[in-house]
Amino acid sequence: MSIPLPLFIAVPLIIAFVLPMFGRKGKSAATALANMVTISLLVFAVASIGKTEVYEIGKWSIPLGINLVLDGLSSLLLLAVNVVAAAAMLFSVRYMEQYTAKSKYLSLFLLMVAGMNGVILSGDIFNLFVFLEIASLSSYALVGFGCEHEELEASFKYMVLGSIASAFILFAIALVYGNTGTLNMAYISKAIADSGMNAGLAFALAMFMAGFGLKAALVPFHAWLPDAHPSAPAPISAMLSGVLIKALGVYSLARIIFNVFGVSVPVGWVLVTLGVLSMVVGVFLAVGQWDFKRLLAYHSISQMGYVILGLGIGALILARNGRIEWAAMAVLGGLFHLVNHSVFKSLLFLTSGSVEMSTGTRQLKEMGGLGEKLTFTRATCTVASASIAGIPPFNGFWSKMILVIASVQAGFLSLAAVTVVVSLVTLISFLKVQRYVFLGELPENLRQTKENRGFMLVAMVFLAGLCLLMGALLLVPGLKDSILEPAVKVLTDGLTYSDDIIGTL
Amino acid sequence: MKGMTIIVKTISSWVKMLIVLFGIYIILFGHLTPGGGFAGGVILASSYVLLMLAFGKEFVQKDLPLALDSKLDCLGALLFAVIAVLGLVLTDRIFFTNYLYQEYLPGKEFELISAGTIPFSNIAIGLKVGASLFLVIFLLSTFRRETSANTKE
Amino acid sequence: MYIFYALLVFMIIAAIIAIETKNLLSAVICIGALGFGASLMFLFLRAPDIAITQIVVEVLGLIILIRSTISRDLTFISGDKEFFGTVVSVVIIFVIFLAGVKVFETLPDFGTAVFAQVPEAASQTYIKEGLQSTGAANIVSSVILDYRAYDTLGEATVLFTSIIGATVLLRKKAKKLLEEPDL
Amino acid sequence: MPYALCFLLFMLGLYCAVVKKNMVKIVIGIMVMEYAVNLFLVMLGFRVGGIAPIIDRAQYDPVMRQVAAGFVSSSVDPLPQALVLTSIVISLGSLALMISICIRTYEKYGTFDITQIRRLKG
Repeated sequence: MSIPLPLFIAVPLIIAFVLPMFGRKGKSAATALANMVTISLLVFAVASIGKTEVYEIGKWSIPLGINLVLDGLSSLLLLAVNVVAAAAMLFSVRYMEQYTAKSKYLSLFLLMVAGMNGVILSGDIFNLFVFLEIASLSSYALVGFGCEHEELEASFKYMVLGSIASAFILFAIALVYGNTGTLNMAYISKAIADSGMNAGLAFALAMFMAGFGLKAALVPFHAWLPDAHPSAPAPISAMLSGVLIKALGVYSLARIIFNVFGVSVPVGWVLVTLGVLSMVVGVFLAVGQWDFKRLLAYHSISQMGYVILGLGIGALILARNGRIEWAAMAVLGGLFHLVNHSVFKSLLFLTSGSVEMSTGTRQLKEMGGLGEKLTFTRATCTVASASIAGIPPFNGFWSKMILVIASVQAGFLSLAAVTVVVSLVTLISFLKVQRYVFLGELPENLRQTKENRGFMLVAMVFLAGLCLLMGALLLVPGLKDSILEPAVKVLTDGLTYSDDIIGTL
Repeated sequence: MKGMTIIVKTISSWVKMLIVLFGIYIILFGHLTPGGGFAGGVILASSYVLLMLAFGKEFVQKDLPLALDSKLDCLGALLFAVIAVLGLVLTDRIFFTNYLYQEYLPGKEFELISAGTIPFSNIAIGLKVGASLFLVIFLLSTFRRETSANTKE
Repeated sequence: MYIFYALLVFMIIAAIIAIETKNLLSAVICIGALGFGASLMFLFLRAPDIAITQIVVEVLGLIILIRSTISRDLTFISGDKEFFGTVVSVVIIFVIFLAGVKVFETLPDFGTAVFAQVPEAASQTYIKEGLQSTGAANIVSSVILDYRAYDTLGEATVLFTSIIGATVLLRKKAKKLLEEPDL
Repeated sequence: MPYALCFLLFMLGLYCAVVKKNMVKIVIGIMVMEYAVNLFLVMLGFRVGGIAPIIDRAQYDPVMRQVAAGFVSSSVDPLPQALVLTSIVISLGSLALMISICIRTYEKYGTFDITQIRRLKG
């Protein structure tokens, strides 16, 4: 039986509206309810794999009403979002006992998930903006959740840049409406294909790229991320770094460029440049960090560069009418790395949260020798570090390998070299983490450290297991054909998106 | 803060009723005339804000306790979402369809009860917006007082 | 038509004063003027719904700004010292502006609505069939609560999110020990 | 031309949000940007000599269930107006959240000047 698409949004929304009424007495009931929601969303996401569906809200046919679109790309992103959300929510059960107002936290968390699901499923550009705002506003509040000096400062910075990004996106939407007279993405795409690009649309595209680039923290626009992501509570850092920048930034950017405006050579070069800049700048800033979470945040910038690089190479090949298999290879690398990154980066943030909760510090220099105290955390952290550095059996290796192969195939040998070098620097940086956190001498004040087990451990082991097993997504043909290939096909097919959607009427 | 002078207090307690009535009118007739749930909700909130400015915070607290206000906020949002989800249940699994119009509530054009779910959505939004905006203004104002009390100590 | 130019110029002047004045209170009052200018503009653009909403939102927004921020800090702010950074930003913004001005030539002229030139535009249908298919005589109402009601659910959720966010950020005590009961 | 003036307003807001060092000023800049976008959207739907998209009894034929042709040919575009209503609410919500971050920060640092609010490096 198929699941009605609005449930992806309606279920978390309704529960989020109910949760604040629970107050402090019903805290455990609220926690249980919120966990049930995220787990059932995960079940919905798994059940919707391999389906394509266009759902028209309120019986109005497009372009009169708003439609929800489930295709390969959106089901891949839904899967990533809801896997990480389920793990982070499970982690929050104990971790968020350090803070007050837990039921409001749960409500904001669910609102963020609903916002992301709404962005991913929406087929209407203004509706995408509205849900993007829901996810952004809840993330601003969650970054400042601790109400300490740094957290408020980071939250303000994030909110200012985020609001500017939103204003840019809305202005671009207005320009597109002024040129095409419609808001439905399929119809916009059709109108652009009919009339061709003009200066107004090109400017709108530039504004979209600036706006979504800010949300995705690509390098010239990355200033907020290294402050905001470490300041949030650990499960929220995992959500922000793991999926929020992807759902709001990369997914929307890819959808707009590939499916609505259509790829072109300059856009491809812009993407490749942004990708390389993010990779290199992010990783070199990360190496010098001594704050555990801040280091992870800089790596997020760097790893997002890989994703954008893959998409950019794909766009270049498509725009030059090159071989479609090569483009598909590059896009596959980008998307697969996106999913892998969401799993291992959220795992890394959860382990950093576990370490912080046990030791009370995030400074690498104050730790050491924790390997014997935090055995499980150490194991999961090692798995995640190996993944992000691209060591063979783990998932990060496969996606990086595909990216290297794709750039060699497309003739960008230098890009392939950059990819490998950045990967090596990443490895060095995570060796440093291992060295300072888990090896070496145990400081006197950390002798009493105890590991937090229970739900936190379940969440981390779940994600670590995924890190190990996700190579199968690529290697097992059945899984590859049902999960990754449809997503790649959505992007490489480009403008047929509009025909597909209008054709289903 | 104890509030303002007796003149302001007397006048604002009369004006408050007018503002509330105007807000309700704007909400109920939103589908026929300019206005609607959002504008009406803001007007409702502003009537309480007026009371708060004139009489001070304690007076408004008695009239509309904060806990009740935040419950009303959740309730309004929930009501609107439920109106939407009922579409999934009552009709052929269509989210947000106007299931009342022409089927359960006939009504003629230009009459108060005419546009199916639209007036009900307006009421839900008005409730939600009014409660939440008053809540946020109240919180922002009281927060200031607590901090200034802290600095005095 | 001149009324639009007059109002726009008024709004731009108000914005410049709001941005450049050193007195925060007058900056906020200028924002109020800007908002009322916008509200009048909406009225002349034949958008009474938005005019009403804009004016009430303006009042509440000003109350929020004045009550919670202005009386807090010094109302006078000292000048911005980073001259170089300011110049660079001004140049960049000016370049974007010049690039943007060209762009508006691609839009239909002001006063000849977009939807009138696109035959299959959704707005045509809203105007023609809005009343009989939703029953609301106010077409804007029928769009926000029926055709695009899903957006309105999103909008209500945005407001809900920001209120929950504000209550969370303004709570008295944020961190506690693990065993301590929630206050 | 009116569009260009509107864009100028947008850019003024951007300038204020990027350059100014006072938190309240930054908030004001973002508000100006949002006003400009709202105005731009509504201006896109305007017709010279148009009427508001609200039907009154005289323009509706209840027997044929049809709207008078005069209304159809002169009503302004209702869709951008609906979008702007949504976007005004969104700006109000983000204003409230931003102000609450501001005053909580003020409580911690005792100032609205962001050059003095610098605990985070870079």
